[in-house]
Amino acid sequence: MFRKVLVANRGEISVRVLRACRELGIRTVAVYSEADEDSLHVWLADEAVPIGPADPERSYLHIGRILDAARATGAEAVHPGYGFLAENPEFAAACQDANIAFIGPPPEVLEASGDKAAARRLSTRLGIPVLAGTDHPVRDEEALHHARRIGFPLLLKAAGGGGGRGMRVVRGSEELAEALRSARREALAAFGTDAILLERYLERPRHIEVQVLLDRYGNAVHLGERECSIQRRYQKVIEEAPSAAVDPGMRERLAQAALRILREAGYVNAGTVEFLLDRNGDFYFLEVNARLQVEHPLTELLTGVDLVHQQLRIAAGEALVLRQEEVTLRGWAVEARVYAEDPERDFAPSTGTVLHLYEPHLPGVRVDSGIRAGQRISVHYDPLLSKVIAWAPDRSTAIARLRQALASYVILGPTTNLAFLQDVLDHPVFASGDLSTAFLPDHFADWHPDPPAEEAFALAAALVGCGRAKTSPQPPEGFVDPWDRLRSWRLG
Amino acid sequence: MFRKVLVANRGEISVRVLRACRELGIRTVAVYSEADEDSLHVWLADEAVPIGPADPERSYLHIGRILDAARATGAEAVHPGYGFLAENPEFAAACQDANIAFIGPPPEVLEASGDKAAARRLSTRLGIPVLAGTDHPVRDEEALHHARRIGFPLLLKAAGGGGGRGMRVVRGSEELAEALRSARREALAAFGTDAILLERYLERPRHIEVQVLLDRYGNAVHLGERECSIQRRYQKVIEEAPSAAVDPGMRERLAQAALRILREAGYVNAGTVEFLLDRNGDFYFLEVNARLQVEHPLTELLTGVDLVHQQLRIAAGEALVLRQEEVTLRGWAVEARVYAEDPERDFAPSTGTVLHLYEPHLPGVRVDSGIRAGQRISVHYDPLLSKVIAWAPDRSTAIARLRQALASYVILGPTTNLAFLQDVLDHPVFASGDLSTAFLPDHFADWHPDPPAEEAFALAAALVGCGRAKTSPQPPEGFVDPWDRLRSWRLG
Amino acid sequence: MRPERFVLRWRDRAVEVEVLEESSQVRVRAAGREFLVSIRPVGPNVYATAADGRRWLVHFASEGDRHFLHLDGETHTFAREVSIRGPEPEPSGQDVRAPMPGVVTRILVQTGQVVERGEPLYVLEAMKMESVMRAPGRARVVAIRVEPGTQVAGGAAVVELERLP
Amino acid sequence: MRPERFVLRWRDRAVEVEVLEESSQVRVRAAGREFLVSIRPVGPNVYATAADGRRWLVHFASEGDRHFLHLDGETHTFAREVSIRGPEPEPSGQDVRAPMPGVVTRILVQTGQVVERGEPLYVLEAMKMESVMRAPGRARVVAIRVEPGTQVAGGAAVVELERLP
Repeated sequence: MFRKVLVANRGEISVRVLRACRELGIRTVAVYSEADEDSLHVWLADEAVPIGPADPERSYLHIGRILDAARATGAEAVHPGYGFLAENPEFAAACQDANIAFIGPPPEVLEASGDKAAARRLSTRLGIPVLAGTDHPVRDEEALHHARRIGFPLLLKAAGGGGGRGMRVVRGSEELAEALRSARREALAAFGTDAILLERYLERPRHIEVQVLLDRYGNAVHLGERECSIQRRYQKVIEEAPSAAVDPGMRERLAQAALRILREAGYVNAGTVEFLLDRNGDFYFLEVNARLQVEHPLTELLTGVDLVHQQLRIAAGEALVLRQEEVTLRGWAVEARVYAEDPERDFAPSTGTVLHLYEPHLPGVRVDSGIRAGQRISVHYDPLLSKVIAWAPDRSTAIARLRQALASYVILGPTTNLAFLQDVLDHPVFASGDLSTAFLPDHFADWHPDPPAEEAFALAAALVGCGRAKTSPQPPEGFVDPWDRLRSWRLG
Repeated sequence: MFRKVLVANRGEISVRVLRACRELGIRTVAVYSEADEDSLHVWLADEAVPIGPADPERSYLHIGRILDAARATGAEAVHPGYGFLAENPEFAAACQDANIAFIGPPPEVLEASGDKAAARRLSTRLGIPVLAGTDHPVRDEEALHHARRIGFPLLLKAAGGGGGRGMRVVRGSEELAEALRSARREALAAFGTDAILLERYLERPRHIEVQVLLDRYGNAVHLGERECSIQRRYQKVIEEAPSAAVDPGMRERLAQAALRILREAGYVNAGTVEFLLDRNGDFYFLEVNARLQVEHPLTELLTGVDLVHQQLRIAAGEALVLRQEEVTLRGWAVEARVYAEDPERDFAPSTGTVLHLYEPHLPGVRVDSGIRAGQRISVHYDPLLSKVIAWAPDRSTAIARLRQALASYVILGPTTNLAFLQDVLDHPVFASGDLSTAFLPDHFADWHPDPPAEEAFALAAALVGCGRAKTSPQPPEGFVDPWDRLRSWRLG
Repeated sequence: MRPERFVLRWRDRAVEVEVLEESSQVRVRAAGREFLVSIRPVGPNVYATAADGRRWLVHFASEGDRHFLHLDGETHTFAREVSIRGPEPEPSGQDVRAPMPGVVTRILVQTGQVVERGEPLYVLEAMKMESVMRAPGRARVVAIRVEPGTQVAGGAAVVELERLP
Repeated sequence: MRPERFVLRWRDRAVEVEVLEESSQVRVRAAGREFLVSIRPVGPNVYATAADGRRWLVHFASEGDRHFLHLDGETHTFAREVSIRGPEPEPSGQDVRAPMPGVVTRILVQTGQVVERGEPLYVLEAMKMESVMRAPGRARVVAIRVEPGTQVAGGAAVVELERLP
């Protein structure tokens, strides 16, 4: 096993990976931008190396600086987390050249799975159904021709990456041009390529993904499916496992399809294959996520398998010890993503200092958090603050458990989607399990938080009024700290 | 199911039970003494009823006041937690008379299992081995006679209850008289009866207990064993499940013995049967714990069964839905009990205000806590503050996980055993799994915390020195609160 | 003690408040109702409070003139203002401000154009994500303050609307 | 700025300390060594600190003259004292104090008796638990301050010992 691992990420996923390394006795190295100087992951690691200013391009996305940090600290492997460089073939190749293990699939597999069109072609070749669409990025001139072949509604997708960026739904040929231009710009900004694919758009599909582990010696196990249908503009908000729509027969078919695609692609390490499930139970291959997913804890709670430990062992050249018959799915798990965003401002990211933080402890509830009281939430990075994952023997208890956890979770400072999440969990259609990617647009399109009750105004007034009268002239800080004066002193 | 349940306890177990009730949509009532006015469980419940001053005799042990609170709020059932009235037959009977369900075994079963001697006789009758000893409390005059029959070393045990109170080990007849007097006094103070039993004392036994669930209709399931050998003066400190010394064959034998004893006793609800396991693999019945145990989360993490939900369903008259073949033990779990005690003052309980609290979140780690920042820890109650339970696929990872959690757990104010717990987990014999009730006496008899390193003195000096110079004249409070002036105002 | 008067605003609702400390409690007049509030600190940023016979455990923190109150599972952000400035000039002009720093990539309307509620006005790109800013209600575009492609700070006015009935 | 001098005691170890603020750092003289400490608050009761090129995230809180510092997984309790009173009069007498409030149920020694390390001196009952207080080392019982059965406060002297070589 590796003696030292560098985690090339920040926030909750770096905290999660650093903890997994320490549990296996591996020394850890964190990297941080100037904006993250005091964040959780920096202080959790054995060593921490600054890699540049807040701007991601010049820190977390800067391959050179990250490899310098790895060489300087003698790290034997790099875990990329998700996002940033996690699916970047150049980064994986650079690690290989520097003789540092990249904890993920080989560069060429990253290349292939990153290319949506290539992945579609592979799937078709293996006889796994795909949605009607183009296997190659379209040029502007041929867009209308393909659109007519595939039929409407049509989905425009960035070939270079997912997460909703560079995606547009087009319902009629007259909207095609404007949507294509807008999608191309967003794709270029997000993935450095404005290549766009066309694809049949399913009206109210379920988004199902299968978690797979493969080692270098041809061993592979699948660890069940996760459902991620509760999305807003292709950004996942609530995920769960197993899926209410997947019976054992379909689970096996989905799993075999996922295994075939990843084996054929020469995939190694942890990978996820995404499918769309339509109303009459047919599924279509969507794409390969060549990384550890944000929602991976759902699978860990159901199977008891620590996916990061498995990733570390596979990357260190160990064979998969886990056998398929040992993998059993127990109970139900639901995950809510806590974002620093303002649902009333069209879910625009929000910023501010975490003045007060209370992350509750409940039996059966896991909180993977990346923030600390006093931390400044900046606009530079993805607004995901933490994930709350509730497990229980059945779905309704898991939802009730998650609901309680979110109600007692307190973040004062940046506006968050905690109230929004609770309303989603309370919705009868969500409780019924009849989910689809249309759920949020259908039921929460113009959601607004309830205005504070009269009593809340009164309590606030009392706290504000009296607080002011009594304290020193300057307004009462969130935490009145004898060290305020020191705030200006930077660590040497 | 009940519409409303009153929890007749405080601290971490009342928080745990209140959460379980809310998950099933049951409205909750908490009771509290004056010392617990602002504690977690009071604010978590839908309603909270004051039941008297800090002294347990006049609050948490006051059957009349608790039943008044239940009647006043319309509670249909009472959950007694552990300790206090949990195994008190009068309380169970009083609940029955008041037509309020007691979530536990019937009064007569509490009576029988509370009487150690009766339980021994039952076990012998069922052919389940017991340690040589007396089936009846001994009178002073006959003590020496029995002692010679049973042989030394000899254990003096309070007939009225456990937890180490009224227990003495006697190695020679000359020590018998003094030990008997001291044991009688402690037993009288703890359980209201100075009855003492004599029993063969096993030198380095393992303490193994089996968790069982029985409903009113004769259905019963056993949920595996827990090992509680890491004890200091019969107070459990670290427990784990499964036991490294129990193979599947022994597990089945222990389970059948436990089921037979509880069925024969007419037991209903959640119960635990304790055994001692000697060096050559023989086990002896010890006693029945007619309550939900402190260490119950270990079983919940291994089996995925929520024991409190099961207790509520059984007490509400539902049949056990769980079938034995559905109960599977997955992975390994280790629990550390965080006590407000000073290991350097012979583990005497410590008091003080929790000035700052940081309870970490780690994957696979559950924290059942009963305290909140700002809370005053008083000397009136059991010093258990919280339990940290780590689960992992194997024992060594579970220990590493628990070790990390304890290292990042911060309680400033009352002295705690957190440093002691970490040293126990680091001990090679503990890591080897070769445990016995002699482990702590053998390896930690005169344990001392490491003195602070030079740097710690320097950091403290800087924080104390500068803090003082800069702030207002009065010494820097743990949390300088603009509302200090309000502290003296009591809620109306 | 003289009662303290100020305005507490939550989004577009502003309430004039009068607060008077009386021994162990605080008399609050807000929106025509009167409350007798008792407050007791029980931990850092945590207070046991009661009003009209009901009790809440609240979490409270402030930063400058912004105050955050958490109760019953919801967090509300209040702004304290000296006096009633009257809600932003809604009846006439209303700026659709950039919610955060970013680049205004495209303006989708012309001055004078009438827009319906929800109709896209301009596109703001922040952190590689394009958010479309929409009209809060039926209005006429009064002025466009920013050229496409310019970087704006959070809260900067981009398009000014005049509400229409 | 004049350096500040005081004593920091941890159990029986007392260290004379001199603290001087210098721009962004704090010069500390303790036990003959000198440290340049930098401290930056990063959250309520949490500070990023550094000394001699090493850095720690510490949790720190105070109550009166007792100061609690958590670093590297351990919590240390320091008492701040004005000057060196010298450690408690160990060389001659040493009181074995009651660690907490409770009832001294039995005294197990007589005045003048010689006891070995760990030998039981008296029994204290608190919360239905009997704790036996033992001699910290070889000593002679100099005085017994309390009758059996009396209630004592935490820290009260019960048996006074005179250390023997």
